[in-house]
Amino acid sequence: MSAHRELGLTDAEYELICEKMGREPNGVELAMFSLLWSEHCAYKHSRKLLKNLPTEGPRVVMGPGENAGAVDIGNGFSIAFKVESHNHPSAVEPFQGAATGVGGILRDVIALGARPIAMLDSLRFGEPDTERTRYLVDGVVRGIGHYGNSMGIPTVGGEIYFEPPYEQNPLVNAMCVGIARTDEMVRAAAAGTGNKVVLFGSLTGRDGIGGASVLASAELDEADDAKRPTVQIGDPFEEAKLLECCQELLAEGLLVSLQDLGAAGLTSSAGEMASAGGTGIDIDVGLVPLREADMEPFEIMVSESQERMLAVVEPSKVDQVLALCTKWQTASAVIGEVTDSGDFRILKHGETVGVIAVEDLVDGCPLYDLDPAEPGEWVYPNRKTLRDEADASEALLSLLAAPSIASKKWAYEQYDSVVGSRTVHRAGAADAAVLNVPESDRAIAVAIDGNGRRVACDPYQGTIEATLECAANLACVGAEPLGVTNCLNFGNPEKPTVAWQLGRSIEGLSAACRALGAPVVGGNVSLYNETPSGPIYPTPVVGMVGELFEPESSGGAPWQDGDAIAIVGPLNPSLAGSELEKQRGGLGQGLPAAAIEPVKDAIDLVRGAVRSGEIAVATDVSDGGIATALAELAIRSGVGVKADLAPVIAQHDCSGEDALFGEGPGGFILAGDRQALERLGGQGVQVELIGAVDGDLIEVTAADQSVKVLLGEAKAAHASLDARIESDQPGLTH
Amino acid sequence: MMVWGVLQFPGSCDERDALNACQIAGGGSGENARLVWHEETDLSGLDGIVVPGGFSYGDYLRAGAIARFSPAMNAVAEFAAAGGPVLGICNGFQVLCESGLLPGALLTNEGTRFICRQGELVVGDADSPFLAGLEPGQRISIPFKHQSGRFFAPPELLEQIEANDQVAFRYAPGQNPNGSLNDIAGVTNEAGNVLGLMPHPEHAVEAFTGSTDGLAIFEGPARALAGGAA
Amino acid sequence: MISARVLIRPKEGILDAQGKAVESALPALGFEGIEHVRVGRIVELQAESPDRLEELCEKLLANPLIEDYEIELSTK
Amino acid sequence: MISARVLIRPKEGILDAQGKAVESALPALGFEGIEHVRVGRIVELQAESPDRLEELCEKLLANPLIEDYEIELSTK
Ligand SMILES: Nc1ncnc2c1ncn2[C@@H]1O[C@H](COP(=O)(O)OP(=O)(O)O)[C@@H](O)[C@H]1O
Ligand SMILES: [Mg+2]
Repeated sequence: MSAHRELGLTDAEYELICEKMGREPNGVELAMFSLLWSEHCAYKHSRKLLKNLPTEGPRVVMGPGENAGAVDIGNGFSIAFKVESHNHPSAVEPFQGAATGVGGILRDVIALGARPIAMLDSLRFGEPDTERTRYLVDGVVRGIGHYGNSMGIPTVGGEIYFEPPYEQNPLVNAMCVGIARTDEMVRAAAAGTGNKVVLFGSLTGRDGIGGASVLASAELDEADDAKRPTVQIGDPFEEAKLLECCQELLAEGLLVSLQDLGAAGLTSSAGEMASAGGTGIDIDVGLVPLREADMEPFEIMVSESQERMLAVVEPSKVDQVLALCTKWQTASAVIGEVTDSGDFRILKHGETVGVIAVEDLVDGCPLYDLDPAEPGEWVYPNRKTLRDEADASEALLSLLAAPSIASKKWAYEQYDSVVGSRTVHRAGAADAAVLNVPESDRAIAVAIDGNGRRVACDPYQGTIEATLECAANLACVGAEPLGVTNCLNFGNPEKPTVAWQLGRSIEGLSAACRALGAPVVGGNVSLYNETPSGPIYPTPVVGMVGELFEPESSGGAPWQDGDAIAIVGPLNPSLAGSELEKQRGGLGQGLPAAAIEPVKDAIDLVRGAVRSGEIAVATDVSDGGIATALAELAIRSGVGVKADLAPVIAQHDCSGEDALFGEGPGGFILAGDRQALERLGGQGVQVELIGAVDGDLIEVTAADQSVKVLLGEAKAAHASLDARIESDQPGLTH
Repeated sequence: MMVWGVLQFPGSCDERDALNACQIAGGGSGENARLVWHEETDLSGLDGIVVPGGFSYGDYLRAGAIARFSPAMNAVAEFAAAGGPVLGICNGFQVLCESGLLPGALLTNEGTRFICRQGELVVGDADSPFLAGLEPGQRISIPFKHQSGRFFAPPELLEQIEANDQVAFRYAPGQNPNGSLNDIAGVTNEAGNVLGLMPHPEHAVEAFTGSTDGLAIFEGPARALAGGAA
Repeated sequence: MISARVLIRPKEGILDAQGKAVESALPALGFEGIEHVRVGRIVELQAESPDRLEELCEKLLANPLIEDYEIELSTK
Repeated sequence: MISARVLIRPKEGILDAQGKAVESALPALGFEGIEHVRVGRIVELQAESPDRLEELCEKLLANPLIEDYEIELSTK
C-alpha cells in the first residue's frame, strides 16, 4: 500500500515522517503531511534559492514570511501587496480557476488587516489562433473581472503575452495591492494559550480536496478529467462580506491574529499560525460549520472551500466577534484553541483523531538542492509568421498586430478600473497604473512585468530586464520603487536545465533589486509548469510598487503636434530575443549583456523629468523596439511622428533594423518642449533628439531602412486583437 | 446644508465613492453624509438618499432583486413618496426599478460582458433637482461600468417615459454600450425627485480622475433648494 | 414538504442577450439546424406549503415586467 | 422541429452561491419554511434533430466540470 505516493510524497519523505512521529501516520495525519510537504506549501525546491533575495530596506514593514509584503507609505499607513499564481486550476477550469486565484490573493492582503485597493493580472497563453486558447482567454478574463468587479476592487493594470510554450499550460498570476494603518496590521502568529480559534466565512465543503498537491504541484496530463471534481468555486459576494467583516473586527481591536485559508485549507492556516507563534493548536472538526454533512475529518482538514478566514481571539471577546460575523451575514464558529503543547491536535467532538508536532508538519519537510545544468541549445518551438520580403513598414504593422503587443482593450475593459475613486491612470492610459493615496497625501504607481521569451534566451539577463522594466514603467509616471513582489513560474525543477533557469533567474532578480534599492517583500513560486508537450518559458513575473507625490505630474499625457521627441538612455538595440526575431522564427539562446547602473541612471533621470512636470510624455522602449514605442505613442495620442534614428545608429553602430525594432533595457522615448528635453542632456545620460510630433504619418528613418505607415493603418493593426480573441464558446453568465 | 444618507447592503461596492462625492458636493467637511446600513429604518435628519452601485447580494437571481426588500429600502420608499431626493447609481438604479420607484428594468448587456470605459452622456429634458446644475443637451463625461445596464420598458411604458420627459440622461450618439432602448442611461420618476442612472457620476468628482462632470448631479438638490433652475 | 421547480424565462419579444450569444456561437462549433435559443433561470426549492409560491415568484424570483414564470410542483 | 429544454444545475456537492444567497434572504422577506433552494439555468431551443444535443450541452450550454444537465424533449 503506497497511499503516500498517491498523495505525492516520496518514499524517503514518508520514511522521514514515520521517523519524526515514531510511528506511521494515520489517514488524517498523512493527508495533512502530504499537503504541507507539497511543493506548493513547502517550497522544497526553491526555498534555499530564495534566501539570497534582498529583503531589507528602510521602508519595509513586512517581508517574506507573512501573507503579503508591506512597505511604509508615510503618515502611519502601509501598502501591502503580493502576486500569486493560479496556473493549473485555470488550465482545468479557466473561469473559476482565475476567479478563485483573485479571491485567494485578495485574502492574503485582507489577512494583513489591509483593505485591497487594486488588482493587476499577468497572463500567458498560447497563440490566439487555436479555439482552446481563445476559450481559456475568455474564461480567465471573465473570471478575473467577475471576482474583482463584484468585490469592488479595481483591476488597474496587467499584461498578456501569447507564446506557443504556454499553449497547454497557461499562466494566471494575480497581484493585489492594499492599504492599512500600520499600527492596525496583524501578523498570522497564534499567541496566548487558551485563546480561541474562530473560523468564519463560507461553509466548509468538499471543494478542491487535495487541490494543493494534485492541482498545484503535479504536471498536467491526460488524467486531467480525474482531477476535475476538485475544481474550487468562488463566491465574491461572500468575500465582499468577509472583507468588511475583517475590517470591522480589526478596527474594534477584537483579534489577536488573522490568517486566510488558501491552499491546504485549515491544515496550512492553523499549522502556520501555530508555527509562527511557537504554540500548539487544537482543532475540533466536529465544530466546523459544514456545507455537507458526513464529511470525514481528513476532508475537513484539507478542504479548500473558498472565502474563509481563521482568527485567534481572546475568550472574553469571542461573543463580540461572532456577533460581528452575524451582522455581516457570514458563518462563524469557535473550532479550537491555542495550546502550549507544540502539537497540532485534530479532534472530532472532543475525541483525538490525529496529533502532529507543529514543527514537523510546517518546517519538517526536507529542502532540496537542485543540480543545475545549462541547456546546450534552444529547446523551444520557432514559428515563422513574417515573410522575408517584408519591408520595415510591413514589419512595423505586423509587430503592432502581434497579440503580445496589440492593444489589450478587449480584456481590460471587462475590468472595473475606477471603483474606489483612486485611479489616476488606469490600464492602457500610461506605462504604469497610478492610484491616489490621500491617506498619506501622495500617490502610488504599480506595474507588473515579465517577458518569458527573453528569460528563456537568458534567465539572468532576462530577469534583470523584467525588473528594470518595472522600474522604468514606474519612472514614466514619476514614481520611485518602494518594494518588489514576484511570482516564479517555471517547469519541473528536478530537471537540470529548469533548475539552472530558476537559479539564474533568482540571481538576476537579486542583482536588479539590489541595484534599484528595491527590496523583495513577498512573492510566490509555481513549479512543474509543463506538459507532455514541453516546459513553459521560464517566467518570473515581477510586481513593483512605487510612490509619487503629485498625481498631476504623473505623465500619461498625449503628445501634441509640434512636440520634440528624444530617445533617452543607454539602450543598445538588438534583435536577439526580440518580437521581430520571434516572427521570423529565428529565436535562439543568449541576450547581449547590459550593465544595470547606466539603466538605473536613465530611470532616475526620467523619473525626475516627469516629477518636475517638465515632461508629460514618457514611455519605455520594450517589445517591438523604438519604432513600436513611437507608433504606440502616436496611436495613444492620435498624432503622427517624423523621426530619424541616426543618433542611435551612430552611438551603437548597429544596423537600421536593429535601431527600429531591436530590444533591450534602458531606452525611453520622451516628448515635449525642445528646450526641456535639451536641458536633460549633459547629466551623464544619453539624450538624443530624434524628431518631432507631426501629421498623420508614422515616418521613422534608420539608415537604409525606413518605416512609413498611415496612423490609421497602425491604429487598425494595434486594435486587431479584439476581433481575433473572441471565443467561439463564450461562457454563459450564471 | 444638505445631509446625505448612502445605503450600504452586503455586497455594495461604490458606497464609499458615493459618500465621498456627497461630501465634496457639501464642501468637503464630511459631516454632511453618512452610510445607512440596510437594516436601518430611521432616515430622519437626512435630506437626500443615494442607493449606490455594486453587487448587492452578489447580484444573485437578478441585480437588485434581493436588496430592494431591505428595511432601509422601505424607508427610502416613504422618503421618496414624501418628495425627498433619491439617487440610484448602477446597482442602485436596478434596486429602484425592482422596487417600483422607477419605471423600467435593466437587462444583461447586449454583448453579455461587463464593460468599463469612460463615456459621454447627453442631459435629457427631465425636470429633477439632480439636474438643477445641468442644461438639457449638455454633454458630461463619466465612467460607464456594468454588466446589466440595458434599459428596457415595454412600448407603452417607454412612450410614457418619453412623453413625460422622464429621461434624465442618454448615451451620446454611438456610445450606447449595452443596447438600452432609446439610448436611455438614466430616468426619473414622474415627480422627478427620484433619479436612477447606470453610469457612475461618483467616480468623476475629483480632477485627478480626469473628469469632475459627475459633481453637478450631487450638487443639484442643494442648488434646487437654493432656488436654482429646476 | 413539497418540491417546487420554478422556470423563469425572458418575455417573448425581449432580446435575450445570452440566447443570442449561444445562437451566434453555434455555427463556429459546427452545429446546424438549431434556433430560437432562450436562456432563463430555474429555481428549485422545498416548501412546507405551495400557498405563497405565486407571491414568491411575483415578488422575488421573477420580474413580471421582463420575465414569465412557471411553477411545477411535485410532492415528495 | 423538436423543442428541447435543457436544465443546468450546479453539481451536487458544489457550492451553489446563488441558491445559498436566495435561501438566506427569504426569512427577511417574510417567507418561512422554504429550504434547499438551488438556482440553475434553463436553455430552451428548437432543433431539427436531437442527435447532437448532448454534445451541445457538453461544449457550450453547460460546464461539465461543475454543472449537471438534463435534456427534456417534446416534439412540436
Ligand atoms: N518568489 C518569492 N519571493 C519572495 N518571497 C516569496 C516568494 N515565494 C514565496 N514567498 C513567500 O513565502 C511565503 C509563503 O508563500 P505562500 O505559500 O504563497 O503564502 P500563502 O500560503 O499565504 O499564499 C509568503 O510570505 C511569500 O511572500
Ligand atoms: Mg496566506
